[in-house]
Amino acid sequence: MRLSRDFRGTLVIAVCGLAFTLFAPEVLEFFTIITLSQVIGLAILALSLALVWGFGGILCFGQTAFFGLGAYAYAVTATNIGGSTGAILMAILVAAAFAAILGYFIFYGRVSDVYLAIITLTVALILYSLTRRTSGPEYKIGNALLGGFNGTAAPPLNLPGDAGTVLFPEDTFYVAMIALILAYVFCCWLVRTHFGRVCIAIRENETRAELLAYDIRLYKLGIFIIGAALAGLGGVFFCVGVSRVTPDVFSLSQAAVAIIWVIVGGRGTLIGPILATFALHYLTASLGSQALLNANLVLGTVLIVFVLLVPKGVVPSIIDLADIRRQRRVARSRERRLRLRRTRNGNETAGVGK
Amino acid sequence: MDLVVSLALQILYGIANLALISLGLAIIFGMMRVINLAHGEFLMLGGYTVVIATNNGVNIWIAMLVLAPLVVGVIGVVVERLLIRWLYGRMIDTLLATWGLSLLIIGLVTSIFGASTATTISPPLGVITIGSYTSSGYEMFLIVVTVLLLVAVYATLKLTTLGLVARGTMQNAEMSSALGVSTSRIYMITFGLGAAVTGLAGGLLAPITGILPTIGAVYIAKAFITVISGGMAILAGTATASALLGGVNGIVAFLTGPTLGEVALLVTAIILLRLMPRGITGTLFRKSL
Amino acid sequence: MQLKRRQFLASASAAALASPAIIGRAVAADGIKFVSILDQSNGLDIYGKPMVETTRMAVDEINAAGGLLGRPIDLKVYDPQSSIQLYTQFATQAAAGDRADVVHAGITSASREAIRPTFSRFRVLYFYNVLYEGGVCDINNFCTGSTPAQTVEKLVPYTMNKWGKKVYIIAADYNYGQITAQWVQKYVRDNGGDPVATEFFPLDVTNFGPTIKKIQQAQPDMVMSALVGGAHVSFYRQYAAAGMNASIPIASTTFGVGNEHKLISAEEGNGMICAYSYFEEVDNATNKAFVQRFRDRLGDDAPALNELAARAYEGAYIWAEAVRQAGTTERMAVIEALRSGVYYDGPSGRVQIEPKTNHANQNVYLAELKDQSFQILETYENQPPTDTLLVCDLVADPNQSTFKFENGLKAAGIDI
Amino acid sequence: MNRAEIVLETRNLSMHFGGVRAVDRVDFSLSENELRCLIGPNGAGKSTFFKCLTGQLRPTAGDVLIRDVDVTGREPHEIGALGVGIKTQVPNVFEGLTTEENIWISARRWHRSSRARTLTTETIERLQLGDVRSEPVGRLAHGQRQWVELGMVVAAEPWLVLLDEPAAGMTHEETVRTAELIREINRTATLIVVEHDMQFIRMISRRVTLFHEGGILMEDTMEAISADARARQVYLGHRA
Repeated sequence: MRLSRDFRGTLVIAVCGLAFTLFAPEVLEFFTIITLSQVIGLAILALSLALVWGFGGILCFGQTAFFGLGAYAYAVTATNIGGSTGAILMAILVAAAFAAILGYFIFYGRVSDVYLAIITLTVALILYSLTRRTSGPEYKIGNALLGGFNGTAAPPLNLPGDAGTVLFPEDTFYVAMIALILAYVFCCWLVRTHFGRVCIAIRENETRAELLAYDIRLYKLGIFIIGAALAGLGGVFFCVGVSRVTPDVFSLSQAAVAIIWVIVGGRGTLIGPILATFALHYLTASLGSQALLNANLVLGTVLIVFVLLVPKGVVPSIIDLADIRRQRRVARSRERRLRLRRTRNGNETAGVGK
Repeated sequence: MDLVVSLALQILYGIANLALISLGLAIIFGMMRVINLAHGEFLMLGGYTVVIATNNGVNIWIAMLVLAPLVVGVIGVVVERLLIRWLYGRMIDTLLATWGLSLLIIGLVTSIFGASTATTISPPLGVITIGSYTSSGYEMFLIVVTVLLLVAVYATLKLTTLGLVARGTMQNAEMSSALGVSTSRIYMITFGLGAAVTGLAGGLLAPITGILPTIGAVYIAKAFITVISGGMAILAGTATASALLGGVNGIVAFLTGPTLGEVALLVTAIILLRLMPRGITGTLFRKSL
Repeated sequence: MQLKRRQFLASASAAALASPAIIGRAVAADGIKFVSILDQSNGLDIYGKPMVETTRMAVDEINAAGGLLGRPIDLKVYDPQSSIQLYTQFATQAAAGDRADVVHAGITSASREAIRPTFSRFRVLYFYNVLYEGGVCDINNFCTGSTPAQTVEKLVPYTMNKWGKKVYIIAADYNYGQITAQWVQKYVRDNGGDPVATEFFPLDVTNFGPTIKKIQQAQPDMVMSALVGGAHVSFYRQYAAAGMNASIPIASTTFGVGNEHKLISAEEGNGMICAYSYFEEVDNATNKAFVQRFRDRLGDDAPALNELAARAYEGAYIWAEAVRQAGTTERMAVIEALRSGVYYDGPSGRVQIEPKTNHANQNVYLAELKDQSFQILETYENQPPTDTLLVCDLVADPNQSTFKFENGLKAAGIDI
Repeated sequence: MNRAEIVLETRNLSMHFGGVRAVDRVDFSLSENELRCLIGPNGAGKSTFFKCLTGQLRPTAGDVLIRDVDVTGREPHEIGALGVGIKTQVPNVFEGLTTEENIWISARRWHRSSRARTLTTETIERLQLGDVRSEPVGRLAHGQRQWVELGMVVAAEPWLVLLDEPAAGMTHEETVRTAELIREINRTATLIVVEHDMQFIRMISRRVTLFHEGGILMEDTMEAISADARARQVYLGHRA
């Protein structure tokens, strides 16, 4: 198997990420570092969708449901217990548990395709409506007032076991970056395990996977829950970066941009959607700092041009380009081999098809 | 008793409203498998057409019934030729492209007309009195128009070549494209038609809704959920899903409040899709249009 | 926790001093940095765009008159595109990157609460110029908009006198709507009336049919609306379509700040009564000149002016006045100047900072809508923010930096 | 037939679609180590019958028993988990994965990683797919794809194998090779093969079941069926 070569790429990317983590605070401005934590949270969301959709073949339009639940679970838990470590675990747990229930409902009901997309989106929209409804004083979990439309404050991260020591923004950036890198390496590892390969096989052909005695419902549920847990983790860093969580995390546009990061980055890759998140966020933010053009006008044009010119997404297109060059090389060497064999066959006059 | 009649009419209007905002989307999705995320903006454009036209002295009926579908239909054809036709069979890519389109339209309208545009129109047709209750005559008119529109689309599907291809596509998308039906032209007309129906809906809603460049976002999710819940059959799907979801929404909203009304609509859609994983017409009324 | 926070602040400023930013600061010495963060695209642009225009106008005027302390004002405008996340980002950028001397920012309370801690942390003076539910108590944050006690207190008795004592309340389902509805209920009861029902609407509801039926069933004397945003404009249209505006009149504390009165026709809106601390039609010389300058500036594209737009303009001027009095842009000196009773006689009349709350004493106007413009009925001068005063005293304790939903509720006399 | 040897049995099995009785009250049994062919004209119900056995369809009535266990209405993966290898009529492969990965996925279902790898290599050699080992299956020729699918069935080392038209669309040479392979599989497993191609059936079969109008018309050797007047009418009548 080609495991080792594939994984080398992963490690190279991880090392690049680590290098960025170490040098970014030296090179970038302080406010950029502070801002990056929230973008990293979004990147983890994109990664989770890249896993669930790109590898599991599950078009989860409402991946933001888990992202938002993670963010809310973190904010509420951290406000109540005063520390962030338990709250992070809680966020992951809540997102995963919710996905387990929803996934059971969906996959064991054999809902798939665009119908699945709409169910998950609808779930996110229900959470959007419900959280926006919580502006009354009666919506209080422990000490945390949910705050409806205005949302609720998300406490900063602190040292594990020492709730009094709040992390500096640089440290939060380090923690978020390392979480992103670990999540990325984890996903790369996961898709190469037996479990991951079966998920890919299911994406390719459900019937065949079933006939090979794999319970596809279980595998889909599994990757769905893992994706949700990751999205929940992303929600934590996002709300810590923003210092607040509002119902907007469940909105239609948030759900749509998550899908768009994956399309732009390329389905079937894990690094593509992460890079796309950073790039598109940078674009959006730049548009907000200028007064010449309407932000939507530019963003819309970029997306349209993109889908027409780079339909497969950035990373797969780059891989394709590299592949074409490699194939030319391979073709040349194969031709040489064939020529060799033909001369040998000519000598032996052996049977062909056998 | 007056309340019951009046409320029944109100719920009927809620259903018609849902069907009206969903029908154009159902045509485009059902026949072309294109997920049009710019659907809300098509509705908005219909409304804007009416506002701009009436501000310039055009009769409101002409603006609503003629100009709105015409303008948005032409925009639809242009969009199909320039953008959508490159993306057939790539359902997911249409998602990205039409999302981009929706942002572009919002951006364009905002850049041209500003964040809001003053209007002078108000709903024609006065008030209907039922006992001690009053209802809007215009809303009753919209119920009638919605029914007529459904009938017109039914006739188109049943009696024209376009309809024949449409039914073929609905039953077996691969087959009809494999048969090499001149899909290009048919698709262009279909998309234009879907856009025109959407524009008409947007125009008709103009006198009773707020019209802003960003208002499309309010409709898109609801229209989508209705269409998908309905399943593949354009008319039966839209009609049954609108009736179910609109009915639930109206009743719950009256009994409890608007938030729970919205939530009830969404929950109904989820339960429905769990019980009928291919939408209503994927399980019932399979042979219908 | 306390120690660490101080360390962080020290490290933040140390980083600033140690980095190349020190050069940036030297260059910027001749311009005063004024940053504005307001939504100019997506849903909230109906509020944000006019505010940005008047902010630009104020800064241009001050610069044309020779600037402040002999220095020009550099205005930097960000568009957070109705996204809380971009608010936080631009606030950080304004504070740590642009090293702003003052930031005027935020439309929704959600956005204000997302960025307020950032400005406290980086010690950057922060103005919020929007009418809101009240309850912010923060030495670093000046809230110049009107709060429910200022407007509702006048609007409710006036309209009840005029129309009757049974009031049906409808409001947007978020904090502003919830708290405003509480205030309305309180004042209706205080004036011997009956708040028959209160209903809240998600911001994206467009079909108000069921509610209109309920209003018909309840037969109130009037409807009090605190609906917000583009989707909710539909209510007024459907209400008129059902013929209701002829029989049961509407009063509102929100209608018009997004220029909604231009989005519905004359016959749909006529007769509605609203209360704000500013209307374009306010009758004084300063306002007439202000409106004229605004029209000259933007020509036919000029949007209608409302409290938000006027207060963004006046907010800039109050700050400028305080800087003049302090003789410096240094934050604490400007804050002290502001709290020493600085006032500005602007288009809306006198706006003066109230030192216990950092809110504003301001005029309140009652007006009736006629043919898409407001006609002033009553003027109440120099109204204090009595709601926030109930829960906030920065004179006694200047170290406060809170906004709690509870503050607003407590202000409304509701215990939780 | 000895009762203990029966590995697969249907009792009164029926599958109706609306008013159409695609399979109607079929009693069928299969003994250990048999290689049984199901034949019949189009629409005779053999494919529907096959799908009822594999769990792809839930029968309207009747039972399916595998080694005396009632498996009626179970999911395909549950049938597969009993050690049943299944190949469907339409080639069902993982198009985007390589030949090697396709077969590995099957082997890995039953074995630990190292054994699965050995088994994969063995299977690839056995099916002579070495040249296309690293090609995505989507790019292979039709016959090769059929073999990849057969490879997946074989790699799972099933004791009961159900094949639906394994030689469809193959060249003569490929068909011969496939027949060889099926006889080889039969050394360790019991088989049911649904097939159209009479020549192919002659190459492999011992006992044949002839389906007609949703039921079993007769069950005998190929020679006997070829000689039978009714059978010939069914086929000729259909062909005409």
